[in-house]
Parts: sequence; structure tokens; C-alpha cells
Amino acid sequence: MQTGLADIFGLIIGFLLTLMVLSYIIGDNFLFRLAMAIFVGVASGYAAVLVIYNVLWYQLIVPLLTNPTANLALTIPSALLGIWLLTKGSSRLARFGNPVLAFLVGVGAATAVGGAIFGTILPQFNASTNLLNLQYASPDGAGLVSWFIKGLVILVGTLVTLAYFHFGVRSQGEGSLPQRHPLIENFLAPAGQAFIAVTFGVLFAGVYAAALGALIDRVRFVLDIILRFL
Amino acid sequence: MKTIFSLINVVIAIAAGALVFLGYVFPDLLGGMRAILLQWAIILAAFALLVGILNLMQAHWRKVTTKQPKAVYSLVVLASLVATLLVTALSGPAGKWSLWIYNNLQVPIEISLLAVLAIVLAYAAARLMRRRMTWYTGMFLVTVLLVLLSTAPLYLIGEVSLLNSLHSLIVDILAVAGARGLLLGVALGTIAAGLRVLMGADRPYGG
Amino acid sequence: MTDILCPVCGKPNPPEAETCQFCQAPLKTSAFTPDFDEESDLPDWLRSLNADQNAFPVTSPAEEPSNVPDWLSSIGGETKEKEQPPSEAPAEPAQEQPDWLTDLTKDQPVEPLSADLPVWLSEQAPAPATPLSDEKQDWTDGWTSGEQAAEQQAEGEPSPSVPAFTFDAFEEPEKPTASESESGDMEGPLSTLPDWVADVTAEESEAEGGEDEAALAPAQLPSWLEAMRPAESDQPSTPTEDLSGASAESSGPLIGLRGVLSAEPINIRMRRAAAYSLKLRVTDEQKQRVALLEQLLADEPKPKALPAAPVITAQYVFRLLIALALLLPVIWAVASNGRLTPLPDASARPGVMAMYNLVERLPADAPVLVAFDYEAGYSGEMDAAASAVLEHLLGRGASLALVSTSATGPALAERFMANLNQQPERVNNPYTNYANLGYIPGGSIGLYSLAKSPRQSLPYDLQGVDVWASGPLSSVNGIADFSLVLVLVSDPETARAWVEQVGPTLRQDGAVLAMVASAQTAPLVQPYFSGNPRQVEALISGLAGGGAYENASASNGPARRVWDAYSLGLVVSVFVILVGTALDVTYKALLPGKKGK
Amino acid sequence: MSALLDAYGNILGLLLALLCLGLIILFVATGRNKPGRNLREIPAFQRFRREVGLAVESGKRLHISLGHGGINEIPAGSALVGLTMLDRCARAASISDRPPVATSGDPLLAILSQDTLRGTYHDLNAERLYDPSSGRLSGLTPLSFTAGAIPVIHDEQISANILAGHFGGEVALLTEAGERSGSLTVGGSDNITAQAVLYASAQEPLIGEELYAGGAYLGAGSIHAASLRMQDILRWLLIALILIGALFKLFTGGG
Repeated sequence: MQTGLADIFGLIIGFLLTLMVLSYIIGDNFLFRLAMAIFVGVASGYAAVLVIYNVLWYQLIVPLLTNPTANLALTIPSALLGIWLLTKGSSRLARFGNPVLAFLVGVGAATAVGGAIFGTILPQFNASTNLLNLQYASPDGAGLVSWFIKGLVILVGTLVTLAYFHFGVRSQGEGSLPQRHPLIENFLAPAGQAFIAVTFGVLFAGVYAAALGALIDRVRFVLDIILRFL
Repeated sequence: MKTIFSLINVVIAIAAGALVFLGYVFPDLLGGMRAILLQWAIILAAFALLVGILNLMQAHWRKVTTKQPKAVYSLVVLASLVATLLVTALSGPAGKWSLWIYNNLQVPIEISLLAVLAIVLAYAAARLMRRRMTWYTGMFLVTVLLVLLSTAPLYLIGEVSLLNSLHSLIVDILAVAGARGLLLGVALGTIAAGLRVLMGADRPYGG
Repeated sequence: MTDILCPVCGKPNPPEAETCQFCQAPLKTSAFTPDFDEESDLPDWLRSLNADQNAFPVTSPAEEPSNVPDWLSSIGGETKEKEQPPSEAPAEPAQEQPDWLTDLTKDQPVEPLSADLPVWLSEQAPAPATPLSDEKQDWTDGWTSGEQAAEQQAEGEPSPSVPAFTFDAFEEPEKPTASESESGDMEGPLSTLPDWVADVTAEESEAEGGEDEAALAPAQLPSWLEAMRPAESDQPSTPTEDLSGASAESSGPLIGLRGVLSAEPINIRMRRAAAYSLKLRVTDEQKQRVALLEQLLADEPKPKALPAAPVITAQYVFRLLIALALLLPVIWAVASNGRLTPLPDASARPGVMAMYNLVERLPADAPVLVAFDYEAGYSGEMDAAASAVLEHLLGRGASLALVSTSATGPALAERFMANLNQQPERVNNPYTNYANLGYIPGGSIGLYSLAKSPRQSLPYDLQGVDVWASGPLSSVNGIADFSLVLVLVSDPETARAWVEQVGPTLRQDGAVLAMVASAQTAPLVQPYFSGNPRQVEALISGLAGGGAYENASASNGPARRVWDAYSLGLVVSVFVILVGTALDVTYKALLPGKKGK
Repeated sequence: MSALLDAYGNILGLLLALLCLGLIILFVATGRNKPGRNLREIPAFQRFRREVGLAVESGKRLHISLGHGGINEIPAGSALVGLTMLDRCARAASISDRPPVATSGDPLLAILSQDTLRGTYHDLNAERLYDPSSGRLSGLTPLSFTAGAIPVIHDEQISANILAGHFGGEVALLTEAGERSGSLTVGGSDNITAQAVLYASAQEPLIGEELYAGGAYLGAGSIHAASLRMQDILRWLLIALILIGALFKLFTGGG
């Protein structure tokens, strides 16, 4: 019974919190702020315990306690660097933690560059060059023309979108304002901007559909609770 | 004296970055070193989380002690944070009471925030033409309406094949082209930002 | 022992010297020797300090006692100027400034600080701020030159050269009464002066005294000193009295003088020191003016309160209308719980059919890795989208391993499984053939290590049990040993990380990566499904995909329960956005004067 | 071609990185890139610079949100650009009655934002004005970070919000709070879903890679302008190679 009670109590709290958050639609108010404060505390607390449990406990402390000699290259240096990083917790000692931060920023920058090159540029380059690759046309040749047009449109769309962002400008002759090359300014950029507008429209509709799913879920939850307790 | 320390920080950042990047390029030779450095980074990120939690609590505690306006909310943040830390630490991440807090406090609030997002997005779309009336915002709006209509069968009417073919034309062709161009552009920007750090030009770490 | 000051040139000489080592003037004129030897009881560090002070009486302006009369502080004033640090070398010229900044700074002329300050303050006004000298000062020039000036104001304390704004500066130095000056005793305002002042005045009085002692043998002055001797006209014309027999003064500033006027030192000294009240004589009007000035100074750093924005605006009403127009139909559709709208056709969605066939082909008790990589906020949509697939997997007897790259993912997975077990057919026979392996930290880096070695990356489950030793996962060594890797994802970056970090390893060994993506992520995962080669073997997009899968697997899941509300909601949204745009543009057109905000 | 990429992809990646590095160094060395002089005008940055001046004069505050992307993950690039823009904002608005405030959703990013602000005030000889709570961690999950940033926008007399970092679709809640409190919102992200939402809801959206040009447009030094020139060169190189590659595979049947 005791668990049943906790579940019912939980449902009531969830119901109240849902209404408190939805009240933001009417305007910024005390109830919404209270719900946000509870949410920031709960979410941060839960995420903190999860990370401490899964990372610090399982990947650092347990290996150190159970088998200190194994994996020395991982446990000892990261423990020392970690304790060193804790100096960032006090504004007086913060300066001493800069070397560890420099290490993390260096690793982050390399991960970003590596991810961009090996995770985006090379795969997208390969996929773009395969758009007109007959190997990937349908084996029975049906719809070859539509496949080709589709590939061509995607190829052109990709290139004009990329061209739109050109930053450099140069004065195009005596006394004229610095501008991008006429080919870019008058043809590629407008076409690129059109593709971008359509792409953003699709992505925006996707976010909206996901949010609508959440709205319907909350409406159903509130009605269920009302019907259940009435 | 200060310049020596900043020089050391810059050297550390460049050395660590170069080793990790070369680990991508020569996985056989430096893959192991890259994995270790990345593992250090994961564990250090966890230590940073401890500092982050301390930072969060300090900021809200200072608001309470200095009696700034609306400090009551900071008090609620601190209370809910400490309570969650205690309950989750004692009963474990998958413990009954941890899941109770998660399912009955965090999940309802997060879903409700996304529900509010639906109203906010509809309002933003309705005001877009007033804020920026151009051909492109017009195309954007038409695309949004067409994709929403073709996401699911129409109410009472059901599937409309014209809408489905429009949906696949827009989503499978035009959006894929635009998305690929955007991703390539973002990748170029990311490379530039990362290289500036690896060259020691940008030094956000107090170098 | 204290050096003896030469009565003629004032330079210090060793105590045992008879004549001055600089100007050979006789030293032993029975000079003043202090009643007690102050030095003996001073600590060493103070003695060394004291000796220095006597020799080079330097008083930094800041320590100057505030009750010093003006004539003395003006001397101090000069020393202050001398001590004024030389203004820094002009910094290198600022880098060329972008156009937009010069327009920005052109509108704010920087008035010279000292334009209308009182004279005594303007002399002390800080030198104009020098711009930053490093290579980054460009569009912020306008700000930095203002900054340093403002910084000094913001500091509140006057720059060192500006004397502290104290009332003493206005005080009239009290003129010593006639008797005190004659008595030469130090009872008057100079009585509280530090020793070095006493030495200065002693030198002067000796110089004056010099004339009375004409009887002293004239010193053979060197020619250069003779040239400096004041002209004859300065010599007092009246004959001086012969005081060689009179007794010399033994203390105070007139030490060494003979025949000081007849007052008796002892009974003068006995009288109680006159109390000089430091009470200010300030009129009421001055008090008000000072209070006003203090109020101004106190208000300057405090940020000004800003006017509160009005609550009810046209935007507010417009927002409420849109909210009502959206919420009412959805509430009605959910409350009516109708089944008026058919679920989407799975055959029209290749990704859904591919997923269905994949699950159908799985062997019994196949190990399946399920990643819960969506935020709790999306669980309203993702529960409906993924329930049908997982129901199908459970129906096929698959054994699930649950992971997540999001910190709250493991809890989300537990919640999802609890909801599955609340279905009518499982209330009495809950499904427990799964292991929750918890959270993979480090985002894409964590996925890279998971792809390399799942066992090392996730050694224990959430209960701390080593699930790899026994049970359904004992046959899994590498990630490719899973029959299916199913990722439930709401963020495009996370989906891309799975494709790039885990995909290659799976493809090498013929394993399969499939995704259930939120509607916001599906357009960006679509290319991985429809591209060549196919990097994602099957894809379900949002709630619509979930509905199509329920249609294919003929199951009555959460998608079906909300399907009417969802499709009505989409249609109403289109209507609301269209009408809203028309109303908003018309409203703006009708009010041309008002700037559209 | 695909086999070529699979076999030598790593080397090609290294060459690409070295090429980018070389181009940046070349453009910095030759100095032909006067900051802010030969770049196309981006309305968002233009309006943002004006808003900074208005914020200082009206005694309001700037809010820079750095998103919730981790510094040691792929979104690190946008986080680094966000920190550069934070430095520029802090320099420009350091004499305001209310100095700028930075919110972020990642602990490392919060520490870096505090270090950036401290370094900026140190450069301006105004280390006393630095307040540690101006670099805040507002929440540890994407939505709790957003929930923690909304009260900052409503309560702290914000005149302009700069969203520069990794966001999700929930970024619209921040632009909504900005609109309700009457403050300008300039926003960009590396996540194109968030860009789509910002395109509709922010007054001045930064689309595509415009976010990464923030350093150059706010005068963060000649190396940022040199980076943009490198990006332009790489852009056309990629366009040419994709065209050549596609035609090559079309005529050689996949090669």
C-alpha cells in the first residue's frame, strides 16, 4: 500500500507541476518560477549523482581500490589532474587550475577539428560525389531520369548553400561599394538562401511536431488525472 | 613570472590538442595515446561537474545571503538540489526513490516545458512575416505549413497522396541539399575555431 | 649617538667633531642635547628607521598629519607634485578603428575632466587616460579612454595626488597669541609637530640667533658661500643687545639661544596646555551643500532603477489568442478519445517497413542494444514513437541491454520499461530480461570507446552487477555481436555521433544500426537512411512513424490513443499560423505610424 | 574514389588541417586582412554593436548564453566562439552600471566563462569590477540550463541577449523570454535545428557559419579575419572538388 501511496502522491505532484509550468503561456508568474527553481535543483542534483556514480566511482575509485596496478596510465594521472582542477572551485585559487583547463581546451579543440574533418567533411564529400554515381542508381534502371534529377538538385543545392556564406567582399570598380562577386551576389547567394529557407522550414516543422507531441501528452495526462480523481 | 605560466598553459593546450588530432590521423600509432587522453578528459569533466555544482550552489547562496530580489527561488533551488543529491546518493541512480523523484518531478516539468514550446513556436511563426517580410521568410513559412500538413494523415480525411509526394520532395531532396551545405559550412567554421586554439591564438583558459 | 647639525650650513656631523666638515664652522656652541637619550630604548629596526628619518625627513603626502596648517601643507603640496609619477610613455597608436566604431564614438564627445572643477582640484586632475596598448584595442577605443577616467571616478577614492576632501583644509590656522610666540616655547600650534619640523625651525631660529652673537669670531666663509650671503639691506639696523652673559636655552625650538626674553620656562611649562577645539565652524547652508554633494557622490555608482514594462500589450493578447486556438481543439480531441483518423500507411514509409522486417528477422533471444539518447522532455513523443518497436522486440523474445549517453538516460530507460510492463498483457508477467548498463560519459568520445570495447566501457549495470560474466550478454564481446543496435534519439548531433563513431565498426562486421528519431531530428537522419551506402538500416520518424509501425504490427499502443489529437493538432496549427500571420501583418499595415516592434 | 577516401581518408584529413593552418598563418602574416574592412555586412552583428552602446548608456546589462555543449565534444567549436564573443562583450560593456552576465549549461564552459571575464577585466586594469557570479552554470541538463537562464533574462534588466553556442530546439524558450522582457536577441548555434528555430524566433538570427564569424566582426584580432579568408578559400575548394568528384563518378560509373 505504501508504494501505491507514493505513486498517487507522485501523480498529484506531477499534475501540479504540469499546471505550474503551463501557466507560463498566460505570463511569467510566481508558480512558473517556483517550478523552474525545483526543476533546476532536481535535474542538476540527479545528473551530478549519475556522473559521480558512473564516472568517478566506477571508472576511477573502484579500479584504484580493487586493482591499483591495473590501468595506472588512466587512474593516477586523471585523479591527480582532477584534484588539481578542483582549485577552480575557489576564486582565490582559480589561477592555479589553468594548466588543467588548457589541457581540456586543447583536447576539446582537437576533438572538434577531428570531428569536423573526419565526421562531417569527408563523409559529406563522399555522399555528395555519390549523388550521380550510377552504381547507386536503381538496378533495373527504372526511374533513372528522376534519380538523376534528384541527385543533380541535391548536388546543386548543396553547392549554392555552401556558396551563400562567402564572407569576402571587394570593390567591384571605381567608387562602388565593396561587394561580393556578381556571380555570387546575384545567382548563387539567392539560390542558396532559398534552399536554406526550405531546409529551416522542414527543421522548424520537425521541432514543432515534437513539441506538439509533448503538448498532447500533457493534456492527456492532466485529463487522465482529473478523470481519475473525480 | 605571469608570462611564463601563460606560456606553459599554451604549450600544454597545443601539445594535448596535437596528440589527440594525430590520434585521429594515425590510429595505429597514436590511437592508444588518444584514447588515454580522451579518457582523462572524460574523468576531468566529471571533476569539473563537482566544481560546477559548487558554482551553482555558491551563486544561489550568495543571492540568499545578500537578500537580493527574488532570492526565495534560489532557496528553492538549493533545497531541491540538496534533497535530490541526498536521496539519489543513498538509494542509487536506479533506486526506487531516485526514480520516484525523476519520474514525478523532472519528467513532468520537462515535457511541460516542451508543451509550452509548441505555443511559443506557433506564436513565433505567426509573427515572422511582420518582423522580416522577405521572399525567403515567405518560402520558410510555406514550407512549414506544407510539412506540417503532410506529417500525418489529415484529420477525418486521411492520407493525401499529393501532400505525401510534396513531403518527400521537400524533405528528401531540398532539405537534404540545404542541410548538407549548412553542415559543411558549420564544419569549416568549427575547423577554424579549433585551429585558432591549437595555434595558441585563442586562449580561453586564461593563458 | 646623534649626529650634530652644523649651525651654519645645517649639515650633519659626527658627534666628536669640533668643527663642521663641510664649512669648518665651530660646532661646540653648547647646542641642544636632549634631556634623555631617546635612542637607547628603541628597538634596532626602529633605530635604523629613526636615524634615517632624522637625516632625510621625508614625509609622504599620504601620511601628512591632517591638522597641518596651510603654509606647511603647501610645502607638502610642492613635494607631492614632484612625487607625481611621470606620465607613462604614450602607447603605440591604436590599430585602425573599424568604421562602425568611429561612428559609435563620434556621438559621445569626451569632455575634459578638469573643465569646471575648482582650481585646487583641477591641478590635481588625473592625466588623460592612455588607450590600451596591446594589439586588440580597436572598436573598444572609445570605451577604454572613457573607462580609465570613469574608473577613477568609480573608485570613489581620489587619485593619490588629489588631497583627501577633509574639512581641515578650510580651517583657519590659529594665530599663536603674542605671549606664546615670545616665550618661544613650543606650547602653540607647533607643539604637536613631529621632530623633523622641530629641527627645521631650530635651524631657522639659529640663523636668526646668529646676528645676536656678533661677538662670535666671524667664520672664514668660502667665496662661493660669501656670494650667497644675503644683501646688507637685510641686516637689522637697530643695535643688538650684548647677551654674551645670558643663559642659553636648553630645550624646545629656541635651543642654543642666549638671552631669550625674560619669561620663566618652568611656570610657563607648568600651565595646562591650551585646549584647541577642533570643532568646525560651518554654517547651516554649507552643511546642506556638503550633504547634497555627498548624496550626489553616493548615488553615482548605484545602478539606476528602470521603468517596469507594461503587462497587457497587443503582443500579449495575440499570444493568448494563439494559445487558446491551439489548446481547445486538442483538449476536445483528447477528451473525446475518438478513432476517427486512420493511422498512417506503413508501406508509404520505407524506414518503417525496413524496421519491421529487421525485427521480424531477429533470431529468438537475440541480444539487442537499445540506447535511450533523448531528453526527458521528448518522452511524450518518443514513448509513442518507440513503444510499438520495443513491444515487437519483447514479443520476439529479444534480450535487451539499455545504455545512454545522456546522464538522465538510465532513469528514462527504467521509466520506459516500467510503462511497458503496465500494459494489460504484462501486468501479471512483467518483462525482466533486460540489463540497464547505465550512462556512457564523454558524448562521442564515450561512443568511440563503446564501439572499441563495450565490456571495458560499461563494466557494471546500474545495480553494480557484472552482467557480462553470465546471462544473455555473456556471448557479446564486441559491439558487432549485438543482433541489432537501436538508438532512440532526439538530438541530431547525438544521432550523427552514433553514425560516425559506432556505424563503421558495425558495418565492418555486418551488424545493423537502426534509429527511432524525434520529428525534429528525422530530417537530418534521413540522408543516412536514404544515402548510398546506407549508414542507418531503418528509421522511424517521430509520432507519425510510431503510428505507422503500430499500423504495421496491428498493435494498440500509445500512438493510437493520441492519433486523433495529433492529426487535428497539426491541421489546427497550420490554420493558426496562417490566420495569425494575416492578422499580424494587417495590424502592422493599419498602424503605419507605430514602428513594428 | 570511395575506396581512395576509405584508404587514405586519414592522410587527406591531415593534409586538409595543415592546409587550413597554413592559410591562416599566411593571411595573418601578409596582413592583407584589415579587421572589419573587407567582410560583407551581417545585420545581426551591426545591430548587436549598436545595442552594446545603448546598453551601456541606458545602464542595462548584456546576457551572453554559451549553450550546453561540452568543451571536450564535437560542439566545442561553437563554445570556443561563444567565449571569444563573451570577451568582446565584456570589454565593450565593462564600464556599464551593470556588467555583462554569461550563462552556460556545461560545468567546464562555466569555468571558462569565469576565466574569460577575469582575464578581460585584468586586461582593462579593472580586476575589481570582476564578479565571479557573472559567469554562471544555470543547469546541468539542456532543459534545466534553459530553465535556469529564463529568470536571468526576465529579472536582470537585460537589454540584449547573445546566444552563441550549442543549443537544441528549446532555444525558442530563451528568445520568447527575451521578447517578453523587451530585449533584443541575436542568436546562432552549430546545431542547424536550433538555427531553424532561431531563424523564426530571434530578431537577429545568425544562420549557418555566421556564428563562427563573430570574432572577426567584433574585432577580436586579425587572426579571426584571417580565419574567415581561409574559410572562403576552403569553401570554393570543396565546391570544386565535389563537382569534379561527382562528374568523375558519373562518367566512370563509380570508379
